[in-house]
Amino acid sequence: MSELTLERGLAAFRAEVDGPVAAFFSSCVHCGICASACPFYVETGDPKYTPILKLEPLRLIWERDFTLWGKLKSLVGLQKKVTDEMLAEWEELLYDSCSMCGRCSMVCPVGNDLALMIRKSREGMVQAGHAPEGLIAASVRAVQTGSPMGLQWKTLQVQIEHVQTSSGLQVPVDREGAEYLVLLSSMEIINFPEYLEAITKIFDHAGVTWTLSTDCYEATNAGIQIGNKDIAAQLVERVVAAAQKLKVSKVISPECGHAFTAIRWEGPNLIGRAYPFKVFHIIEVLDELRASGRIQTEGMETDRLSMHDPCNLARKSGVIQQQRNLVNLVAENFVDLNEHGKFQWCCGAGGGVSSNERAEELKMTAFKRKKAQIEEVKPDRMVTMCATCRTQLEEGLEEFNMEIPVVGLTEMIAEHLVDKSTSSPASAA
Amino acid sequence: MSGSMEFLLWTKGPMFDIAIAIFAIGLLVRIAEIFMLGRAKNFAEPRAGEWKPGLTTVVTRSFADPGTFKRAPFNVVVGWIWHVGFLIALLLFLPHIELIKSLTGLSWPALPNPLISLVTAVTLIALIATLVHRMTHPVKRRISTLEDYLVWTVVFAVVLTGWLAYTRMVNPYPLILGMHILAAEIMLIILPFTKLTHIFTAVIARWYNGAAYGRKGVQS
Amino acid sequence: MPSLNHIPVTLDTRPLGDRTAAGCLARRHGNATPILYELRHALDRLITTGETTKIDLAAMPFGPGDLDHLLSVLGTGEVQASVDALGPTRIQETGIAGVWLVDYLSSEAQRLALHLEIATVPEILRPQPHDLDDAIATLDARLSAEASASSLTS
Amino acid sequence: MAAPKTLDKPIEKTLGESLRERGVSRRGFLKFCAATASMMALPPTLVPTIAAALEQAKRPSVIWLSFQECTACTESLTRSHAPTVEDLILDIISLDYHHTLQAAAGDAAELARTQAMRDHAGEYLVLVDGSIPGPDANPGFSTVAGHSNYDMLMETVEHAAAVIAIGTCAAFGGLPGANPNPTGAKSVMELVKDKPIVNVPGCPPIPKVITGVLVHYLTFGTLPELDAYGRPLAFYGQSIHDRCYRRPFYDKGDFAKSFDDKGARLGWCLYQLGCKGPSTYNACATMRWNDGTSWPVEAGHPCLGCSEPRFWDAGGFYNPVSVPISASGMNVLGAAAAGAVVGGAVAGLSKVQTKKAEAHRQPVTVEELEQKL
Repeated sequence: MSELTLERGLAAFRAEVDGPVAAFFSSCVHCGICASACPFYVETGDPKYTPILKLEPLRLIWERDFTLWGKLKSLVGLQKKVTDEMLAEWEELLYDSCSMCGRCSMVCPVGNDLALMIRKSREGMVQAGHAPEGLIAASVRAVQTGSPMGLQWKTLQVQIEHVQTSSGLQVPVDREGAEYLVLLSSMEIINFPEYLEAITKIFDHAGVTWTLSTDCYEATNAGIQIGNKDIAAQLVERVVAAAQKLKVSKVISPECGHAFTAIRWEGPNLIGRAYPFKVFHIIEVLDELRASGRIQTEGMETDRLSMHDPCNLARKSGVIQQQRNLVNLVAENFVDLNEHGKFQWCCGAGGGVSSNERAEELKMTAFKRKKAQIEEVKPDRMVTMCATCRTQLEEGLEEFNMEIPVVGLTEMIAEHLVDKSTSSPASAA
Repeated sequence: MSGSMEFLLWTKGPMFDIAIAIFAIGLLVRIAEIFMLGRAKNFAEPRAGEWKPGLTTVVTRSFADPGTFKRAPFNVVVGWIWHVGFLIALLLFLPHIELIKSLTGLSWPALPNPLISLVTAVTLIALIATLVHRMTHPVKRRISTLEDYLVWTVVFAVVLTGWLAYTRMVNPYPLILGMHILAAEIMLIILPFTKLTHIFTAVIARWYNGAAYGRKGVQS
Repeated sequence: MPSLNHIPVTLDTRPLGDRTAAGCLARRHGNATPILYELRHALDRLITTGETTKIDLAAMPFGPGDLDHLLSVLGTGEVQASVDALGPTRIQETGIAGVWLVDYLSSEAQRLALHLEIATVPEILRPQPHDLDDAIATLDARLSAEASASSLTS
Repeated sequence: MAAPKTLDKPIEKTLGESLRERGVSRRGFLKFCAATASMMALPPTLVPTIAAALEQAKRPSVIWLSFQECTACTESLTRSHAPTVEDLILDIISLDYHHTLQAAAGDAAELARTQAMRDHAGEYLVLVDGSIPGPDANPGFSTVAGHSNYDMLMETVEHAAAVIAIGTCAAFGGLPGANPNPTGAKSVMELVKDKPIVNVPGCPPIPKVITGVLVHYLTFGTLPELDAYGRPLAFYGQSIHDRCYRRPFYDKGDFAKSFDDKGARLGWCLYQLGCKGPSTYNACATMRWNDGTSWPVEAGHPCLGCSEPRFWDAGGFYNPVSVPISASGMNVLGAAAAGAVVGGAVAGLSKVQTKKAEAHRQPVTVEELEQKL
């Protein structure tokens, strides 16, 4: 039976080297500015968490195999090799201390896209057998059960029934020819069932046709987090198959950061072809409905609200203004964090860090950066639109005894919809 | 017979040809390596084009965002000072313009020499500051390699010998001028094989970065 | 080597009278000023310690007009003298007392050296010590010649 | 300075005596010393020292050898406009052999040379102008009275007190030694290794510099202090650029761009027109030419750098000092073209390697992942 080895790892690293990688490594001047953009370095002060240092294995492979200079150095035995020991050491740097938030990619003076190279490095790490257990387990479960948390349709079925009861609305399932296929994340199904109820209400309100799919209800992609194309592609193919089966023209990614980038940006490249449908984040859809006047709201939140931009949504996908349009629709006292949008700070849980039990402590340390940002603005509540971010914010704020509730933007919009039917109750508990 | 004038003529003659050849070949190999690797076709539906955001990033990445400026002011300010100082001395000092003109036929007006001298002196101080920073800041100390110190030494030697030659503080002049030219030639020779390549590849790197993010709707 | 065409020469076809000779437009190059400061220090030394100074103007990197400028600033004083030894030497007191212009010329009126001398009296005007030694002997000889001549005639 | 060499031929008078014999007064002698100090580029404060030394100085015997030369050096020395102090010096030295100047010809001339060598063995000065085809060159390339230059030089310097190489050819090989140097021309210092040598380069040297070196020897009985190229520091210690009256324009950035532009007429710096002043060490800027009348830069022409080694091979006269000798746009283009070819080839290899790497990359299966749990 085949197994994951250093050789396979090195081959996988090599397969990831492309023009941008070569340009990036050629350009690095070791200025160290990336460290100042990384919450893991800023909050620990440990220089080993400097982003560019995390890329040393990939850099060595690029230099050794893709540069004339490296080949000459190899001839005289001066070129350092990547060893199993090295990769074992780098496992913590590439997984536990990096949420792939991409903030370093925004500040590097020579323009290096470090987050992209972390993503590429993880391909090699998986094949060399140096991925964290938590992520391996999630990947296995995702492929075997359809969900990284191992949850099954029957769990979702219970939630659907609950939503239908409380809202009095029908949750469409496997409805062929609907406009939108809605995907969810495990986190939403288990921790934030109010999300499903919120979109049910909003779509009903706006007259949007949509459906869930029993074949594929999860948009999360453990393959992206662990950094393996093969697993990731299998998971993307399920979405594509479900969308095609139901003949939808649009697919909505849930309020989950990596799920969105996985299906929106990486997906077509993982399967090697363009989709026959368009992919949207729920926030994009809601803002479009708002812009076209299909969402009518009433009442305003009056407390001081601030917002956490999920990295995958804002910095890595360009959805920045939409959530502000939406929050301003229903809140009159909204204030942005000082560094937001493409320069926002990561909550510390992304990029698979939250699925990696070993990284628990680092994850909380990195959160201190977010905490400091929140303390500057002193909001009464935080709004966000990513289940992982939301969980991390809630846990972190609790850990540091800050009494600031965290709410999902979609639910907040749903709460303010103009009541069209007198029969429906206000909201679920 | 080998004295300072013979040394100068060697640096202006055969050594210059060698340096230019190694530089040109090395750099083109380097750039060809990058472009031949290329990028895989991207099937994801773009939000925006690549060229404009790519070119914008090439320019805007020269300026730090306010947060970075606040958190790494030394890097930003001193880095700027010495880069700008180096470029002014390189491109606006009359003897350098004459050199460029002899190679390319292109020329432009020069700055007065004493101004160049002042700028060079400031550049030298800034370079020393970067070295101290590299040896003391925990991140920079950790990520620095032998190459970083080698490149610093060569760059510093180029600026220092140039300044000493201009101020004529070393006698005989052909010796210090020859040392300056040799230092510049060493810089040219190592350029394609060290991080000095960033002079040329940073433009490419910034473009790739700006294009990748711009495609997704973010001006990086 | 560049070809002849690369030498930046162009043909000036204007009539001779319209041309300006090189250097004619630039009368001064500012190289006289440091000498004037040097003179000031030398005068100071002369007054306080009696030390004399000589400045060799031939060794100065003067451009066209610099020497004229220097001399015009110094001006002309009251004393003129000439020494006839190995050709003429012309001494001119400048308008600054104690600053002398000493022009050493050959018998063909070719300049051998041009000095500024900061002294109460330029050295060459003073009798030389050996000449003074010889002076008494010469005078004695002439006195005795005078005496013998008068004794002969008496 | 080395200890003065005593010149002990009893028949010789001291310089002071011979001047007084000519009716030169003590004021005249003082004047002579002032002119001498000026000529040696020594400060006037040294006049008393010079006077004291000259009182005691004696006539040295001089043998002047001319090899592969153009006689400009001799012309420079002898064509000074009027009898000046240089002539006095020439009167005082005993120029026993100079085949251009001496009246004797043929065997008599050669006899004068061997006679002087015998009479003044160990004391005479040898002045050389012109370069010498080296010992490996065809001796017939340049001969005097049937002797190859090389043989004559080596024979004459054998008992010399010192050798003074006059002009760039003798000092550094000069024009005959320029690429491709068909006669295998060498400088004096490349051939003579066991004698003190003073180089007085220039094409030609300033006449006062030639006599200045002789006067120094005459006055102090020693050779002047020299730089790394054997040139007297008194004359070659500072560069043309450092003593140039146009230097302030260089500092201000005012440059003539052609020979007839405003800058040229205003007497601006000639750097861009190829002035080699910055790297040339000579006394032109202060001693000037034609009895102090002017010098090339004052006349509006850049310094050619004629007193420096290999000045004929140092690139175009009208190329600035900073311009490389041989590189041109074509060289750079050539290198770039080669770079493109090599670069393409190497990068092509890399591309092949990437394809190979992709082929080698095995897909990961869940089973493989499970093994790691």
